[in-house]
Amino acid sequence: MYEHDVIVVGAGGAGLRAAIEAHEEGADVALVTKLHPVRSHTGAAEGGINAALHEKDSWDLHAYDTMKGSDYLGDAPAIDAFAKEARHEVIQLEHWGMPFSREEDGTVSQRPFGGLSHPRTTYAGAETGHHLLHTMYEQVVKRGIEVYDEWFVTRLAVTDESNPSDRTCHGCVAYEIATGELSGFYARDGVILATGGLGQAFDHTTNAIACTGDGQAMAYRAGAPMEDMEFVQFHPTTLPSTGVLISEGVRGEGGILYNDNEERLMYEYGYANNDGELASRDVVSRAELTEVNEGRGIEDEYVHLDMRHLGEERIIDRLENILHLAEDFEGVDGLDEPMPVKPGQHYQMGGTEVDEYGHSCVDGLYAVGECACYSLHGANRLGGNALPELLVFGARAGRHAAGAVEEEPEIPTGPGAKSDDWDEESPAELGAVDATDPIAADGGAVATPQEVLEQAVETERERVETLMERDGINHADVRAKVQKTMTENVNVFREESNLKQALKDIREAREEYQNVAVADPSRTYNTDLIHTIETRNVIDVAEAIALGALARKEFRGAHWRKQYQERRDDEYLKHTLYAWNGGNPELYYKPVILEGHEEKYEPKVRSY
Amino acid sequence: MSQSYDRGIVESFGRWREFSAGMWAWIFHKLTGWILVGYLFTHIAVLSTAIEPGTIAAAGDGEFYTSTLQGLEELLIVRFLEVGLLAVAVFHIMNGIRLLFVDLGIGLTSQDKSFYASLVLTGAITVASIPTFLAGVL
Amino acid sequence: MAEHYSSFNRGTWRWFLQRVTAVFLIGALAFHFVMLHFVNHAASITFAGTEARMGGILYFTLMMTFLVTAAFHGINGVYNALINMGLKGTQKKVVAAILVVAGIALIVQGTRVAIAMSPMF
Amino acid sequence: MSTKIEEKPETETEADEQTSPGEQRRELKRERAAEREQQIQEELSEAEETVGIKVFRFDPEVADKEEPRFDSFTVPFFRGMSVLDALVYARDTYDSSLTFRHSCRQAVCGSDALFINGRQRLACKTQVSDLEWPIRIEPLPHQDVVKDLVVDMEHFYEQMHAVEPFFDPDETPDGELEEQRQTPENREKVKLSTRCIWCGACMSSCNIAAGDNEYLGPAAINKAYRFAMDEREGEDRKQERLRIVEQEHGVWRCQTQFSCTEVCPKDIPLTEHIQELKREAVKSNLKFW
Ligand SMILES: Cc1cc2nc3c(=O)[nH]c(=O)nc-3n(C[C@H](O)[C@H](O)[C@H](O)COP(=O)(O)OP(=O)(O)OC[C@H]3O[C@@H](n4cnc5c(N)ncnc54)[C@H](O)[C@@H]3O)c2cc1C
Ligand code: HEM
Ligand code: SF4
Ligand code: F3S
Ligand code: FES
Repeated sequence: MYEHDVIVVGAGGAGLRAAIEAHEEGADVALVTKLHPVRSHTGAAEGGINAALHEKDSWDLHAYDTMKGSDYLGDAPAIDAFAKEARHEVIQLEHWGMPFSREEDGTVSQRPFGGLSHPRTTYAGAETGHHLLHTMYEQVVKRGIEVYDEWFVTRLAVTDESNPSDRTCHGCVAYEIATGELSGFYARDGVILATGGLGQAFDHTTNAIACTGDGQAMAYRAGAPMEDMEFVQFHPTTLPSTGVLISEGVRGEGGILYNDNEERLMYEYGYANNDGELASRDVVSRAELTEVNEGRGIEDEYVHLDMRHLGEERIIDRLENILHLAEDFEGVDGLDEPMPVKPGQHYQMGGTEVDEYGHSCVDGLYAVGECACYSLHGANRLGGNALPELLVFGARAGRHAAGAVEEEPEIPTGPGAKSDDWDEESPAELGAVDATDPIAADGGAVATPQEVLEQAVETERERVETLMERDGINHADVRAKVQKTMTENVNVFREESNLKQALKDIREAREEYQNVAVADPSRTYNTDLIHTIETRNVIDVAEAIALGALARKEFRGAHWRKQYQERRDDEYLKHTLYAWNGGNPELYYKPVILEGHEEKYEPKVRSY
Repeated sequence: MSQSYDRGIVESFGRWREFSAGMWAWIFHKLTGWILVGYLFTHIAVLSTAIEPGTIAAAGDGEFYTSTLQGLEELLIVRFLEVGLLAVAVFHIMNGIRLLFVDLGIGLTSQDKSFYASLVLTGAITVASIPTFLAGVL
Repeated sequence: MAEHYSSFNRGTWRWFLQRVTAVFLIGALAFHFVMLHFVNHAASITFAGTEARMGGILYFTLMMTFLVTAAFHGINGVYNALINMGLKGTQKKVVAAILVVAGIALIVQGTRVAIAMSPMF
Repeated sequence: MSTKIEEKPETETEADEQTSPGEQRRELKRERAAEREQQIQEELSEAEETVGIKVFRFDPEVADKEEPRFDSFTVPFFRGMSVLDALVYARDTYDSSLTFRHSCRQAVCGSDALFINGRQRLACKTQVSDLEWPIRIEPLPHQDVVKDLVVDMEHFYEQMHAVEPFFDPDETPDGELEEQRQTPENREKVKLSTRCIWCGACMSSCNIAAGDNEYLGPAAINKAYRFAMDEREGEDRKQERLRIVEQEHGVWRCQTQFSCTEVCPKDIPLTEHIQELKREAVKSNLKFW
């Protein structure tokens, strides 16, 4: 058993920031991560990081933009804290050596980005995430913070009171990938989940293969609900074969989208008569898919993004890395031919329900980064707002876990925050397949934190042994099934019948999952086992997304419903929550907080 | 960490499969360098055995030296070895110059081309010197 | 790892001197070849000829410097190559000692030969 | 090429028979296997082309993998297919125990540097169509193999950490929202060096690093360069950094083989950076001139 004050699970931008802050506050911190920190998907972020640094800019403008971008599903306390602290965080990053792009006078450069009222996207070339990740990992090395890399966290050690708000998290169980050894990690002061996105719930995504929603699913099963999961951002320009992102920069510079008839689709079919290719992400994604669905897609799959007319010089000057991406990942020369693109899952707005300190309703359990939902992005995230989020909330959670925060949170969490029930029937059964599912808390009265942890390790050991010993099907089939149905039915376009179908398919996958087994008998670096365990998490998050989408009968932000083409503030100005509830999940709602200390936000029409 | 496996033979084979100019330049430079050191030692050895015992510091008429050297020079094999030595020395010089430029950070991007250039020059100089070197024995 | 943190870091010096000697050797070696194979044909070398050349103070010093630099350059090169192959600890010390001895022997014997050849002594 | 390794044809997809309670499960599995077999056949025949890959296999724990061997797999080819795609296909369809690291699929995480057709490359960044078929895939040379294509990266990380890879300015501005100034030229100078994704390809390609385990290696030296050349750090810190790289097993070990520069997937001019540090070191050591 390992013991630390604070255990941070995941070492992407959010995890690293949390660890550094907790360390600064004097806590003994350890990072436990299934990938070496520099392999985290934060490294893939291209565009930049928002912060109101300019004299003419101000944090409340940033907050306002974020709230508007969220389609008024953000919570003011989180948004205000975010916009205020992002400035300091970005400057601190610079002080840590981040190689930001520079102006002639040596100050950091900022560029305009969609949905922002001021150019406040600070960037380091087109590799902002890479630099951010490495800069912060370097600071972790500098501080000598302990890193357990290639340790896969499979379960949280949480006491099992019936009300999640009464539970306490004492640590987690992790599996050392290289040796196959399971160990308990006892956290005296808190566990901070920073496990990133869940793109693997879809078969076409810009996310990494390791983005399997582990944190969301683990916290969910431990009692902390998932919030606003139906809000999934789809990026309109990803390469069809791999999902690699082609930055918005191409359209920003004047790239044009064509359909199979070589028509400029954005204008030809009136998807965005003003902004054309530069309309917001959801609009362009929907336009592309409509073309494909109506038979004007190329190879019935994608459309073309053409930048040849920009001229070689300009392309090489500003979009060089796009040429490399198209060449390396699609085998296409962007100077010679148009690039194939289609929408792909990009970002998950929802996540584990936490307050503005990243604290969930389970005491000692935190979540930060893409896996968390403090209701910052609401129904739609603005480009460049995810990276500062990692810093601001990573730091906040680190500070809180280390005991250095006095204030009480304003965002309520847990069952106590419930305002409405969802009172419809689900088309398929939800949650655990059978009552004996070892994931449900088993009611034994456990005394000390160590015992809670030991019991968790024991349960995990049994699970791993069962998976290794029994004979059954390959998890890859189950995962593929979920991904397929999610992409077909819970994509950019959402229709009632499709969502229901998805829930049925997910149920089927969950039942099949009861039969998965690990074929590789080895304990050394058994990725078969890791992926098999991840697949269960994928199923959990997929269910939450599909059900949330079915329940939300309106069109808000990234969530588009065929029958409900309007935002319905009277009915749905509220957050969706999805709680595990010991294996019988419950969907319910809680109110949105539009009133902050300094600002009060009025829902307005979101138009650009 | 569980046991690791050292691939031994696969490893060494794998290394050479892909041709890489810089690596071959390095290998040749090494080889020629070693040959030159070896030669330097033999050279001094030959020169000193060629000097009659006891004549050092009070040089005799040098008869023995002259005949040793000329005797060696009459052997075709020695002539060929000398051509080889020239080739080796010229390559080492040419590539040595290339390396000196590399050290100064000049022409790093065309390091492969300069390697080929040193090979070609070596070949040319060696071929051009063959008549002089073999003169008299053929 | 780094035991000697002085500005007289041995690595630096050896590296630097290897280059400096190389520059010198370009000229010296070329000159040597030209003199003994082209100007004076190797086959017609006689002791008298050698003695005549070695009698010149300039030529003599040049040859001596050639000897010393070549010895340094060659032996340092070999040493480098061996460290590159991962030689360390006692092995490394032994090799270094052997090379230094060999180098000194080479220079001493070379000098004796040179003196024998030169009518100056 | 005569390696000692035997070539084994297609591995069985079937796991070895074991007595387990779930007869039903086995039944399902058989059905699945049959279904999958058919599906594979369909996919293979539908695909216009198929490509063969030969993959290095080794597992110290599993009886028939203790001796390293190569397994061949046939995968359907599609336009834009990367070597990583081929590996994933082989793993998900034929043998789920096929082990390799991968994550981002877009050349930023540095997990999947492999020895592909005799050269260090990122599997995700290498197009199948650019290679000779069948494609031979091995773990990175000069690193211990943990299992199949996974090598032990510990030593590489140690070398990276040995150069004190973190920004360390003498002082930072007092103003809460004030950044340190850096000229665009200086940023340009360190730009390429900051692109390293810690994939280890360079280290694996360098013969010197293979022979001398203590050699810092190109990636670590490049990391040192990234900070030594950053004008935001003070002159004293730069001298300290130079002292780290000019130790016995630092820059002097580099014999300008250029292999590192050639294989670096991020096109970092590693040799150039190493050479520049050598010159800097000499300059600072010969200060009294
Ligand atoms: C292609 C792309 C481009 C983007 N561009 C931008 C941009 O320009 N601007 C912007 O603001 N945002 C951008 N984003 C969004 C942003 O990059 C991500 O939301 C953010 O990086 C997520 O960071 P994270 O720390 O939460 O997670 P990650 O960086 O994904 O880190 C997750 C960590 O958790 C670990 N982990 C996961 N599961 C487990 C487990 N079970 N056990 C142990 N460890 C685990 C992993 O090893 C990893 O270290 C982009 C995203 C993508 C995909
Ligand atoms: C004539 C001009 C010469 C030049 C320009 C030259 C240049 C060089 C250079 C630059 C190196 C260093 C390579 C490196 O460390 O990266 C080197 C190495 C070496 N040189 Fe020379 N050299 C010359 C002559 C000689 C002579 C006369 C000898 C023999 C005595 C010699 C023997 C060596 C040896 C043994 C090495 C080490 C090779 C290795 O790395 O294994 N060189 N040379
Ligand atoms: S320098 Fe290049 S090859 Fe080496 S680790 Fe970094 S990215 Fe990989
Ligand atoms: S391959 Fe090795 S020898 Fe130097 S130039 Fe690169 S580090
Ligand atoms: S998978 Fe990340 S670099 Fe290839």
